[in-house]
Amino acid sequence: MTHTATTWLRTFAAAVLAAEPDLTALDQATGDGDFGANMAGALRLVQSDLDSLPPGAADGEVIAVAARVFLDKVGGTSGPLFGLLFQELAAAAGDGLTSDALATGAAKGLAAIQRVGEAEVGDKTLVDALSPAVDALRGCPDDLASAFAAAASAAESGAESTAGIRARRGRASYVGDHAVGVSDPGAVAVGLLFRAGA
Amino acid sequence: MTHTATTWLRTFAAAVLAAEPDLTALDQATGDGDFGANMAGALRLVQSDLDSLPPGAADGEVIAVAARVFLDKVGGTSGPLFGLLFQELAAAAGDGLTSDALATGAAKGLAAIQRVGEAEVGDKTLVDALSPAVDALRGCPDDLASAFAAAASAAESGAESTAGIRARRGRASYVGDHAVGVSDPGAVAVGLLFRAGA
Amino acid sequence: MSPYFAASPDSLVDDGLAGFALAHADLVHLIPDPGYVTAAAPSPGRVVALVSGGGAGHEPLHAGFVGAGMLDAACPGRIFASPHNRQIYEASRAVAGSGGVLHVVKNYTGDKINFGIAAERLQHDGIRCARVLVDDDLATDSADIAVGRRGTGATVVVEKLLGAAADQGLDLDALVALGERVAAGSRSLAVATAAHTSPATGSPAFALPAGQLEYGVGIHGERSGSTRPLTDPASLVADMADSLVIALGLIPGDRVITVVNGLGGTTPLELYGVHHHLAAALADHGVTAQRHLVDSVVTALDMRGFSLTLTRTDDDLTALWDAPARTAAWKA
Amino acid sequence: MSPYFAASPDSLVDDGLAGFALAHADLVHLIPDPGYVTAAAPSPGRVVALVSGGGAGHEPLHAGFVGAGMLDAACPGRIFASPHNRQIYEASRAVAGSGGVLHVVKNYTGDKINFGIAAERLQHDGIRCARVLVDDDLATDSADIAVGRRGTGATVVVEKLLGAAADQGLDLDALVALGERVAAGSRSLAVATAAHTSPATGSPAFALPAGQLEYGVGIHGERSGSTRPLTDPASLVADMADSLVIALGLIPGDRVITVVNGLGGTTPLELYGVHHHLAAALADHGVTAQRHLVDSVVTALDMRGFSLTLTRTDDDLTALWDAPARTAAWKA
Ligand SMILES: Nc1ncnc2c1ncn2[C@@H]1O[C@H](COP(=O)(O)OP(=O)(O)O)[C@@H](O)[C@H]1O
Ligand SMILES: Nc1ncnc2c1ncn2[C@@H]1O[C@H](COP(=O)(O)OP(=O)(O)O)[C@@H](O)[C@H]1O
Ligand SMILES: [Mg+2]
Ligand SMILES: [Mg+2]
Ligand SMILES: [Mg+2]
Ligand SMILES: [Mg+2]
Repeated sequence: MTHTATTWLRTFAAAVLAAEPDLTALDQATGDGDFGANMAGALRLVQSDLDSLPPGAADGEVIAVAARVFLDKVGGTSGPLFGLLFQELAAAAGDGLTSDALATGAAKGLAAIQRVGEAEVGDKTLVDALSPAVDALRGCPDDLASAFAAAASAAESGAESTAGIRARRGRASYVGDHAVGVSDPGAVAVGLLFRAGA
Repeated sequence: MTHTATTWLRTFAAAVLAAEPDLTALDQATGDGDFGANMAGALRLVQSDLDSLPPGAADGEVIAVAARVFLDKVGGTSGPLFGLLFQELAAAAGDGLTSDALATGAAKGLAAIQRVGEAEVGDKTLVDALSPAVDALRGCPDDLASAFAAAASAAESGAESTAGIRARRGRASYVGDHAVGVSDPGAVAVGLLFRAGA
Repeated sequence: MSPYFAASPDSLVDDGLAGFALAHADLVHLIPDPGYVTAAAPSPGRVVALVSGGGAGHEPLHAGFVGAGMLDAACPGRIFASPHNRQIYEASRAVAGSGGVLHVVKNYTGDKINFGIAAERLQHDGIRCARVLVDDDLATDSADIAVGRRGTGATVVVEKLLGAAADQGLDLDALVALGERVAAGSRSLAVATAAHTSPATGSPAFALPAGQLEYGVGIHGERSGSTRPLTDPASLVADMADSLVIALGLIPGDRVITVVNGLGGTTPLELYGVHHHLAAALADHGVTAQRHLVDSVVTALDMRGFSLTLTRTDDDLTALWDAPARTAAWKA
Repeated sequence: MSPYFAASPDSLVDDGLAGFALAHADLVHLIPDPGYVTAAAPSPGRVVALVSGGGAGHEPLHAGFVGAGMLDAACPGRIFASPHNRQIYEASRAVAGSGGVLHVVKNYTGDKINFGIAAERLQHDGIRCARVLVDDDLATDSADIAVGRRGTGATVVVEKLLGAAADQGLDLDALVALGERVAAGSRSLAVATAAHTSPATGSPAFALPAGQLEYGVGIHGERSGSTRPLTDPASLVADMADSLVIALGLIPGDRVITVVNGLGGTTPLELYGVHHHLAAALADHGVTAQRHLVDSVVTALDMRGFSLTLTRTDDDLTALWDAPARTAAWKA
C-alpha cells in the first residue's frame, strides 16, 4: 500500500508548490507573508526524503517522513502544527492508510494542534478547515478516495468561511479589518492536503 | 539708488523661490538634487537680512548683504560661487549699480568663480551662462535695464545650451548620458539673476 | 528578481549568517546545520545560559547580541518564520550551564510552539529550561487579540539586562523573575510610512498612500489595524510617548530606559530626531530617561518606520544596563 | 509630506543633530550655530586636530566618527550640500592643536571650495592647515570626468587610520603623507537597486525598473553612467572585486582592509552576505583581507545599495586600524 500514501503526499507537494504564490499572497494580506515559502520549502524536503525511502515502505512510514521533516526541519507556526498532524496520521496509518485511519489520524492531529495552539473554530486558523474535515470523516464510507473527497470539501468550505472572519488567533489577529475578506492560508493548505488524496 | 539693488535682489529671490521645484528637478536629473533647496534657503536669508538693512543703504552695501549670506551661511558648490559673484558685484556697485558696474562686477565674479572652480565654457556649469552674460555686458549701452536684459538673454541661451552637453565638471559629470538633454540648474539660476534686473 | 542582494530568500539568510560568522569570528561560532550561533567567548560567571531566536529579517536581532554579557546562543529561522525546535534544542544543549537554559521568547504563536517543543526535549534530557516571554507591543494590547501582545523592541532590553544578571551567577528562577519584571515593565509602539519589500515577491508587502502612516505595526511587516495621516514627528512622538506612559502607569519621578529603534529603512538622522522629540515628550511627563539606545536593532527587513520602547528602571536595572557586553551589535 | 519622519529637509538635519548630541553627550558637543560637532573627550596625545565634514545624508559619517581615536570635529552641511566655510573655519579654530588642523575632505567641488576658503581663513589667523583628499570611487575614474574620482566609502578608513596616527603625536606633514598614502591605496565601487527618497520631493530620486542595477553610484543618490541587469550577488561582488583589485594593482600576497558599506536601505543580512562573497572573491585573487568592517557607515539617505572598499594595508596601517577609538559609530 506504499503507493497510496506516497501518491497522496507527492500530489500534496505538487499542489502546494503550484499554489505557493497564492499562499504567499494570502499570508501577506493576513499575516507576515512567509507561509508560502515555509510550506514550499518543507514539501521540497519531503519530496526528496520520499525519493530515498526504500520501496515497499508502509503508509505509516511514508507519512512519518513528512512528520519528521515538518517537526524537525520546519519552523514558523505552520511547520510544527502540520508536523503534529502528520505524526498522528502516520501513527494511525500503520501498515495501510484506510479511511478509518484517516479519520482517526486527522482527529488526533486536530486535538494535538488544539492542545498546542489553543485555537477554536472561528479563530481564523487552519482549525477552521481541519475541524469540519474531521467531522466529515467521522462515519464516512470505507472508501479512502471518497473519505478524502468528503474531507476536502468540508475543509475547503471551512477555509472559505475564514474569509468572513476577523481573526482572534494567528497573525491575522494583528491586522484587524485588513484580514476580513481574505481566507486563512493555513486553512487553504489543509484543503489542499485532503484534496490531494481525493 | 538703494531701490535698484534691493528691487533686483528681491525680484531674484522671488524668482528662485518660485522656481525651486524646477531647480530641484534639474539638479535631481543632473546631480544630487540639493540645488533648489540650497538656493531657496540662501535667498530666504537674503530677504530677511535685506529687511533689517537701514533705508538708504548704497547699492554696494545691499549687494554685500547677499555676498555675506552666500559666503558665510550657504554651503554646497553654489553657495560660495554665487557668494564670490555677489562679492565682486558689491565691490563694483559701490554707491550705485550702473551698467558699467554690472559689467565689471560680473566679469570679476566670473574670473573668481573660474579661479576657484576651474570650469571652462562647455563644462556644463553656471559658467556657461555667466560667461556669455559677461560678454554681452561688455560695451553695452549705459542703460542698466537694457544691460540686464542683454545679459539675461545671453545667460538664458547659455543655460539652454548646457542641455546638449555631456558634463565634464560639476556633479552632472558623474551621471554620464543621463544629464544630456537637461539644462544645468546653476546656469538656469544665473539666467534668473540677470532677468530679475531687466 | 527582488531588489534584495540575494539569490533567493533562503540564501539571504544563509549567506547573511555565513558572512556574519566570518566577520565576527572572534565573537561567534556558526553551526549551519541545524542553524544556530553560539558565543565564542561566553561570560565566565554564568550558571544559566541565555538562548533566544526568532524569524530572520530582524537583524541584528538576535545573533548580533550573542557574546559575553548578553546571549549564549541565538537561533535564526527563515525570514519572518520561527526557528524549528531542533535548532533551539541543539543550541540549548550546546550552551546549557549547570543551572540550565533560559529561553527569551518573543510572544508569537510559532515561537512559543517551537521553543516549547525544544523545552520539552531538553527537560526530557534532564536539562532545566525556563522561558521569559517578551510581550511589549502596545498596539496588540486588545481584547480582540487572544494571543496577547507581540514581542518587539523590548527584546533587546530584556536580553541585555538578563545577560548582565546571568553574568552575576543568578539561577534560573531568579532570572525568570527578573525577566518577567523587565518584560512587564516594558511597552513599545511602532509606526511605518512604507512597508518592507517582500523577499518572496520583490514588491512592497502592502501599499500605503503617500502622506499616510501605519500606526501600530509589528516587526513582521504586517500592517496595523490603523492608518492615519502622517503628522509632524514632534507631535507623533509625543502621542506615542503619551500612550506608552499611560500603559506603564508612569508618574513624575519614574525612571525609564528608552529605545528608539529603526525598522530597517529609516535613516540615523530620523532616529536621532525621534530621540530628540522623545526626550522632550518624557520631560513633559516628568519621567526621567535614564538610559537610552538609538539604533536599528529590531528591524523588519527594509521597512520605513521606527519603534519606541520604554522600560521602567531602577538603580539595579540601570546597573545591569551599564554592565559591559561584547557582541557584534551592542552599542549603547 | 515626504516619507521621512521630519517636518522639513532642514529639520531632518537639525533635529537629527540635536538628538545625536543628546544621545551621545558623553562623546560629543554640538555647536548648533554655525553647526559643528566636537569631541567631548578628545585624544590627549595629539598635536594636530582632525576635522572633516560634508553634506548630511551620509550618517553616521562624519559626526558618528567624532571622538577619541578618530575626528576632533565634524561639520555637517544640509542634505547632500557641503558645509559652508564658516562652519569649517570655526570648528577648526575650536579644536586646532599646537601643530595645526588637518582637513579630511571628500573630493567634491563644493567640499573642496568650502574647506579651501576655511583653510585660507585659518592660515590668515596663523593656524597651520593642510588637507587630505579622499578620492576612492572607481566609477568616476574616467577621462570624461575632469573633477576626478569622488570620495566615498574609504573616508571612514582614512579617518580611522589618521585618527590613530594623530594620537601618536604625528605632525601635520607626516599625517598628510600618511593620509595621501591611504587614499591612494583605496578604491571603492557602489551599486544600487533603488534610489533614495528625495527629501525635497518625497519621491525616489530616480526610477529604476525592477531587476535592474545601477552600477557605479555615488553617495549623493545620483544615478550612475551604467544600468545593467541585476545578477546574483556572488558574481556581482566578484565582478566588483575584480575591478578594485585591478585598479589597485593587487597581486597575490597583498593585504587589504575591506569595507562592505550599506547605502542606507540595505539590510544587515545582505551586507553580511556581500562580505561572505567578497571574502571568496579576494581569496580567488590570493589577496588577504586582513581587517574588515561590515556596516552602513557612509550612506546616501535610504538608498538600496552597497559599496565595497579595498584599502591596501601593511603591519603599520593594520596596527592603526586596531588602535582603540571611542565614537558613536565606530564598531570594527
Ligand atoms: N494558534 C493556532 N492554531 C492553529 N493554527 C494556527 C494558529 N496560529 C496560526 N495558525 C495557522 O498558521 C498559519 C500561518 O503559518 P505561518 O505563516 O507559518 O505562521 P506565522 O503566523 O508565525 O508566520 C495560519 O494561516 C493559520 O492557519
Ligand atoms: N567647477 C564649477 N564651476 C562653476 N560652477 C560649478 C562648478 N561645479 C558645479 N557648478 C555649479 O553648481 C551647481 C550645483 O550647485 P549645488 O547643487 O549647490 O552643488 P553640488 O553639485 O555640490 O550639489 C551646478 O548646477 C553648476 O552650475
Ligand atoms: Mg506567516
Ligand atoms: Mg547639487
Ligand atoms: Mg512568520
Ligand atoms: Mg550637493
